Amino acid sequence: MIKVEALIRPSRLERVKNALDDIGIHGITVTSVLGAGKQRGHTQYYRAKELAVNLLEKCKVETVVPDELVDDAINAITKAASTGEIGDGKIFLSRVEDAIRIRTGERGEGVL
Amino acid sequence: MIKVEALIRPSRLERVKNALDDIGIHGITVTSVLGAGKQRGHTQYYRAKELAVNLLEKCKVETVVPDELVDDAINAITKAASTGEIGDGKIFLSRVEDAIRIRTGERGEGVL
Amino acid sequence: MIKVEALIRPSRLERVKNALDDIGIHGITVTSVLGAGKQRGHTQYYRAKELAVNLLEKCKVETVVPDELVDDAINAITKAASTGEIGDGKIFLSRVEDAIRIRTGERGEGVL
Amino acid sequence: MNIRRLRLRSGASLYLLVAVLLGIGCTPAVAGSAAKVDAGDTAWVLASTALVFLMTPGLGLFYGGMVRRKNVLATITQSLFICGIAGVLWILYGYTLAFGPDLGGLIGSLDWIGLRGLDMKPAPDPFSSLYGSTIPQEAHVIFQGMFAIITPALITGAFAERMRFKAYLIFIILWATLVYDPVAHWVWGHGGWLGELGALDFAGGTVVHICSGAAALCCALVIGRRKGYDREHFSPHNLTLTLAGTGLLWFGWFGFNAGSALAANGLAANAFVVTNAGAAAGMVSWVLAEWVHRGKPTALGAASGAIAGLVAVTPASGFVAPIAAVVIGLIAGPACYLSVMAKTRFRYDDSLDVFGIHGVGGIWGALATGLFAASSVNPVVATDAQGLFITGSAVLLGRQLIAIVSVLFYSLIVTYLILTLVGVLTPLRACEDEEDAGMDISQHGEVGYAFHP
Amino acid sequence: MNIRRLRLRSGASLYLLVAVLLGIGCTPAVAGSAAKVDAGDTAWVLASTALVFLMTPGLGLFYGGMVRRKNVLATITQSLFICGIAGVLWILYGYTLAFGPDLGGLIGSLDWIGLRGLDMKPAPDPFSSLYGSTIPQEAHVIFQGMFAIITPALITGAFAERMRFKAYLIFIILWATLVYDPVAHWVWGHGGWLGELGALDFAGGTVVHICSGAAALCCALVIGRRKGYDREHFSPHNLTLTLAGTGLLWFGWFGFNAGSALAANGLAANAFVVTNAGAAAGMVSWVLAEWVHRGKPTALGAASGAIAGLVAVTPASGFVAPIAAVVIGLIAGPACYLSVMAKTRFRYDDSLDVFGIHGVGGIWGALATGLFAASSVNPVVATDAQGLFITGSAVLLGRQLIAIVSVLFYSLIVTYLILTLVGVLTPLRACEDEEDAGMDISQHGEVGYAFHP
Amino acid sequence: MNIRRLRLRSGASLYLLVAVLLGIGCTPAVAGSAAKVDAGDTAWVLASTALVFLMTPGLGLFYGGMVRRKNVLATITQSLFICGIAGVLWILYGYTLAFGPDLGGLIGSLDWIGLRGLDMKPAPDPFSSLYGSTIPQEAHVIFQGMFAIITPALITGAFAERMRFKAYLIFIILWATLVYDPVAHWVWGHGGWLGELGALDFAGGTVVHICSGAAALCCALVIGRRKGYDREHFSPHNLTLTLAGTGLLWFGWFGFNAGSALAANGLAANAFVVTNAGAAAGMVSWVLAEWVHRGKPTALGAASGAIAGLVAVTPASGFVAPIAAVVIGLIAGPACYLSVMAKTRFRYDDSLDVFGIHGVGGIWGALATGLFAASSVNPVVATDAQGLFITGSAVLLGRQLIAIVSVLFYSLIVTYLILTLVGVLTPLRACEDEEDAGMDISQHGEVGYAFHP
Ligand SMILES: Nc1ncnc2c1ncn2[C@@H]1O[C@H](COP(=O)(O)OP(=O)(O)O)[C@@H](O)[C@H]1O
Ligand SMILES: Nc1ncnc2c1ncn2[C@@H]1O[C@H](COP(=O)(O)OP(=O)(O)O)[C@@H](O)[C@H]1O
Ligand SMILES: Nc1ncnc2c1ncn2[C@@H]1O[C@H](COP(=O)(O)OP(=O)(O)O)[C@@H](O)[C@H]1O
Repeated sequence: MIKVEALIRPSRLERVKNALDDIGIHGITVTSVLGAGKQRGHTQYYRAKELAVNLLEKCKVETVVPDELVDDAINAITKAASTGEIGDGKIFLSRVEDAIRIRTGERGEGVL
Repeated sequence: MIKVEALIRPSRLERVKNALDDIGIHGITVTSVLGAGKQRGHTQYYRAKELAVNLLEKCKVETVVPDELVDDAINAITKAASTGEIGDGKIFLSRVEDAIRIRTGERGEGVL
Repeated sequence: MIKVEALIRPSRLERVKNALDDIGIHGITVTSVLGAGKQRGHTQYYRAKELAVNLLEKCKVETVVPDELVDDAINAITKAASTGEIGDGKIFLSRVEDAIRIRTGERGEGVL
Repeated sequence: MNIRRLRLRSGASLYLLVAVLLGIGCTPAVAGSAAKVDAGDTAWVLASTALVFLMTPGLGLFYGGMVRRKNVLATITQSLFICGIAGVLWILYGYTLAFGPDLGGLIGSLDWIGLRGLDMKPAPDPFSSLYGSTIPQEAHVIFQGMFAIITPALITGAFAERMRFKAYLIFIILWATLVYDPVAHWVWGHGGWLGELGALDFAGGTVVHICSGAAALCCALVIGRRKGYDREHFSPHNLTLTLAGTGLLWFGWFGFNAGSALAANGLAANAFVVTNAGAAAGMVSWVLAEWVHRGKPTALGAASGAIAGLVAVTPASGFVAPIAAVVIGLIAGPACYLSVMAKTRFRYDDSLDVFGIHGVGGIWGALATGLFAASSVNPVVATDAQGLFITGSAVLLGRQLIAIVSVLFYSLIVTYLILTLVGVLTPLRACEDEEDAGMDISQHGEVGYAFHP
Repeated sequence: MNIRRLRLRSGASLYLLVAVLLGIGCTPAVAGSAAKVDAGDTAWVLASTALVFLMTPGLGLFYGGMVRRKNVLATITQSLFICGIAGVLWILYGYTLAFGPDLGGLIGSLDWIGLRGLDMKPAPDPFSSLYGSTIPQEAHVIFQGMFAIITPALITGAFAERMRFKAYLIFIILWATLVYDPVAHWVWGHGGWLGELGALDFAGGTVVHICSGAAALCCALVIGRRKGYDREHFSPHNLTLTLAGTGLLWFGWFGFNAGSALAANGLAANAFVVTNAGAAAGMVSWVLAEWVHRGKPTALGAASGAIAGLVAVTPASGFVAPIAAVVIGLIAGPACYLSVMAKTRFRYDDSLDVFGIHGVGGIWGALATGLFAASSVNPVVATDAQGLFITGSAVLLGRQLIAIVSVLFYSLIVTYLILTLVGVLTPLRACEDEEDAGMDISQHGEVGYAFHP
Repeated sequence: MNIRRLRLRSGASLYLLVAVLLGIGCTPAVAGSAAKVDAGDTAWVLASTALVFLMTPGLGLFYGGMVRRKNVLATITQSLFICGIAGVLWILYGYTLAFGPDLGGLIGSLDWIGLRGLDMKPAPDPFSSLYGSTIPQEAHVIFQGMFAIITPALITGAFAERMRFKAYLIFIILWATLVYDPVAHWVWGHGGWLGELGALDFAGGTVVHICSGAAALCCALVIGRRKGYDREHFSPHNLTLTLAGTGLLWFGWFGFNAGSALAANGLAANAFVVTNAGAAAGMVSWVLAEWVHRGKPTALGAASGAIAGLVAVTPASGFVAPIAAVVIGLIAGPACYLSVMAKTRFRYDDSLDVFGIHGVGGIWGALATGLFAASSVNPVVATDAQGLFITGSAVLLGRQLIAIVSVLFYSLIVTYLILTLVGVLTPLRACEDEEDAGMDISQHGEVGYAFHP
């Protein structure tokens, strides 16, 4: 099992979710995060003071999938989240040792 | 060291925390997330418009524990978080290479 | 590639970010979390009722870096986040199998 | 075009029929009192009416901030929607039940149904002595209408976070009709038995606060504790809303109390001073009480104390001097603080302490009126039935006790009967799943905050 | 010191020059009406003015809660800033254009530019008959000024989440000048042609709601749909703001309608009652409509229904009896609910349903005035031109139709021309990136909530 | 029962003792002025009082939105709680110190302690000329009481996010007593030396804004910068609160200024117009200033500019024509914007710019009164001491300068002494850990938002 962790633009969340749904990946977890990377930040103004803000709002989408689905997932996410502009985000892959369904106590790939 | 990552119902957070406390696991990190899985979503209404919302509020509870505590942790969480209904959530296990205590710079299982 | 995941005090976020910037690590993702550990919680009051609250606000800072930068990252974070008081937080290291840049589809360490 | 005209005609006929039944065209009745409308008094009563109106949305915010995030809209809506439902009922039949020509001291007749027969002049004699001899009767109608709205809204704090919207709706309609309207008549209606008895209630200690407080207690007991009562702590999710609501409530309360003079005169000014004094003293004393007791002065304590002080000073506001109001407020704070503490002991779940603050505060205020009322402040207070601390006579205090006890028990019992009836028609509370998901999503299909991505 | 004095002197001279041009010193004109200021009427009109003022910030909250989080400040500011810009314009030339001595029934002359020539007495004859014979003319100035502020503010709901601040600013200035001021003159100005015709609009059904509703429709069509219209759902981010705004709007509306009596009398009291009745009935009926249609009663529905009821009762508020207002509100709820649904069908993106609620509600209200207006309520209603349901004559209804159609089309057309002009000067809407990032950060360099670490 | 009666009796005796000392029963004093209460004027002053009250909770929201999330409740509470503490003090002794029979032009005597001796009639001669000859004196008491509440509340913006609640509480009590009460007497009390001198301050430029602004500056300097001043940016956490607060402040300000006429007449109407004009112009000019300077018009700028305009127009509001108010507002915006910028240069940490806006705005307003005051607007302005731009004479301007300088320095010095004293009794500011954790949790044991799971 691999955890696919994508940092994407919030405005692409809906599309990414649908793209994953389309290839049969229904289990996902989404977190609201702030991210810094290559993308330029904003300038904020507060009573004559200027603040450079470079932590931007992003969404973290996590889905744990069987190894054979990883490439499909990456493709789906990449397609749905990409605008071609800096700030589109990254995907990280990491190994998951096991998964348990809380309701039943079952373990292994079957629970995904 | 293993990171035990549980996606649970927000209403079970308190119980899960206590259950972990009971078996001596005090270090946890909790994140407010949205999750999709088997559980049906809600329908929202906004001036005559209907929206199907299938990202539901969940809590992610993370705790990094020594290998020998993993099964206890799983049991504790499973028991405390399960209602028997769809939507109880999942637990994912993944390996952690090392841990550092910021305050002292110490490393290894001892810092947990 | 290693994911360096630091749980720190919110008030140290700015410093940690700058410290990482200084050593050339620009890509980070920050999540607002609640954490429990050794640090004592607060007591809250609500109309004559007392509540012990032991989940405290923390920041989770994640950065995926090439293996050779891990120690620098740890040092930078440790220095910037440490106050010497209980509650300074922990750093966890875990292996990342691969990274993809969404915009270009590139893979591997180069995307970091 | 012809067909359309026809339809309009028949629409018009139907309407005229209903209109006749309800007395729609009847605003300009011929009879009327000789009294003349005074623009200054009217200006003040209308401004006060607007102020009292604002209390209900303010209450929504006050309550809404104290519940969990998942119930915020449902809680605010349970206040706000009463502006709608009780607002309509008041015009249709509420006013006439409460203030119409008396039937046996117990209820008003239906003579003024749909406000029929009221004109733009002051209420006719002998009503004008109570309903204002210098303001148009419609000003009295709408000023009192705002009281008829806020009173049931107060109750909703007791069953917050669990009562179903449908049950709530039926409950409110019945309660407004069967509890509020008669009680308002008893105390303020011309010929009402408690008013005739000489019990004093300037702006609603019994009618509003005891009445809703008792109903709240009953609701909390009948509907039962929130799911997770023993396990979770139900801490407030957004106290900034509660503090904003406190500001609006206090603001509106000036209309509530000083508007009850039904004129812009010295009595109104005194009521205004006294209201602020009571609120201020209540705020200070509650905070001091909790500071001593728990070691921290809290924002919610300041808010709660202000409300406690306002509640307590309400019945007294037209009868006492400013310093007496300070005393009333100073006692209201700790008294309500204690009663809120007591709730935990008795293990009933009055979610937002309606009984603890409005019930207990209202009782203290009604008693305090019996202690401090002075005919020098208001000649309506008979010189031989002034407050105990003014003349040493307990006559007035006795009457106040009768008023307290009868309103308390009437409200308790009838609320109980109404809840039983409603429970037969539709389940009172949400099922467990719905309660878990929150009332916002389960009752209304909405969420308070979409702050997530 | 001498130099400084000199500078002060020359500064003073320059100022005096400007002052003469604008008539700064002219408050105390010698001429004036013989009418005397009545303190009670003045108190009510000033209080009402404050109430109407509050509607605009209230509208900001109402609207702000319904947009996405990233646009909340921009949306509130688009309302709030009009208090500034339209506030200044009104004093400089707006009042005289709308209410100054008539030019051909179409517009006021510049005689009262910079409020020059107005004194502290009531408006001189023959203006006093319309502008209040018992209140200082400045009270009329500022009461009406608040209407001139809220009307353009209403429009901003149509182009929320995408219009650039610069374009918005120019648009508002032109619209206030070229649409609002003339239309206000037609209906309410002394000599205005719609007023002369006998069309009735007590508190702004045509002037405020139809006028802004039509402009909103035009803006939505010209500026186009929000990015992501087909893909994303634009759900409200913080309905607690919207509910708070609803409370403030309803509260302020009492000043809007009952203040329009320009006196504290029976008519004001009736307008007050009627306003509350309309709002209450609208709230109830919208919620029932959606309950039946979709299966859930919503908080936003309650809020929307109340506003729909208020809009509809506005033009009628000085002419109808309370029961008629209940009927008006009961119809307003479902009518506006339907028109909001229709929007989706026609695929224009009036973000916050300004046309659906203010346009349609205003039209219904103007028609309803033609159905229910009774000279027994207000002698201004000619006995031979009362509502269709009162006397069966459609004379008044015809006039109302003329008023509706002319204001609707005038506003549509001139708004279109203004938008075209503004579009030439500066882009109307934000570019895609800016819209994605949100208007708060792109237009104002601010974020609504910094709740993150 | 007998025992209980006994207790009541002795309780009553004790109470009577205190009552005699404080003059509890004394509302109906026999003497009094011959003047008669006018209902219209009273209605307006009471409505205005309610409006001014609302400013303090409004200020809490305005301030609360600008601090970091962890300090939101503490900040709002530091405003709100003053409604309590200063509200009680005002009745006990504040009013008599400020407005009681004069002692040497410096302070009022204790004659009216606990409001003893006041009756329901207008203030007796010669006080009635200043305290209103047509309103009950208690209306003056409570109207002025609201000023005594908001003024110390304004200061709290300077030490937000770091001052301990206990120290704050003692500070406020002393400041209200030792600074506000005397300064109010100097300017507005019968016989006060600045009033006698002929310095003009219609609604509180010196008494409220300069006085609190100077105190704020002193607090910022004495208490020191917030932890992290150089490292972190303290950006506002929830500007929707700030914008809501702005709306409430502007709304309440109509009572503040137009209510200061103490009557519902042409002067009040002019003050109302002028207030709106100043606020509107300030909003526009601040936004233009920042737009030019930084390239973005901001929501917070609009809010700040409105407040700056309101502050500046306050002292002038009873003396100038509308166009002059526009000029005052247009200058107030950039002037306050500049002074807020200057703060950064001088590196003192006036958290929410109390000095920059209220201090500087108040000074500009007091000077502007010396420039634009016209006896044609208000006969109180002596014809030979009108504004510099009206008659070219600097007599009035000189008096204004004296008033500004004396209030500024008195407030600075006495505030400094009070802070020193308080610092001896209890630490002024929270320790580092507490500041890190936030004042909400450390001072009050509460959190503003529980939005997390
Ligand atoms: N090395 C990294 N570790 C963790 N998160 C990262 C890293 N690099 C980028 N991110 C996340 O991805 C987001 C997008 O990255 P950015 O470099 O701005 O865009 P792009 O990938 O298009 O060049 C960042 O805001 C951050 O949340
Ligand atoms: N494959 C997955 N990857 C990541 N998160 C998942 C995955 N499957 C489920 N989740 C998380 O677990 C939550 C509960 O899952 P769900 O399938 O609804 O319930 P159950 O586990 O009881 O069948 C989801 O809301 C989501 O947050
Ligand atoms: N075993 C753990 N697993 C996950 N998170 C942990 C663990 N231990 C600590 N944390 C996180 O680190 C934060 C700080 O830990 P704490 O024990 O309070 O301080 P310190 O590391 O200084 O002793 C906690 O609030 C929690 O978020």
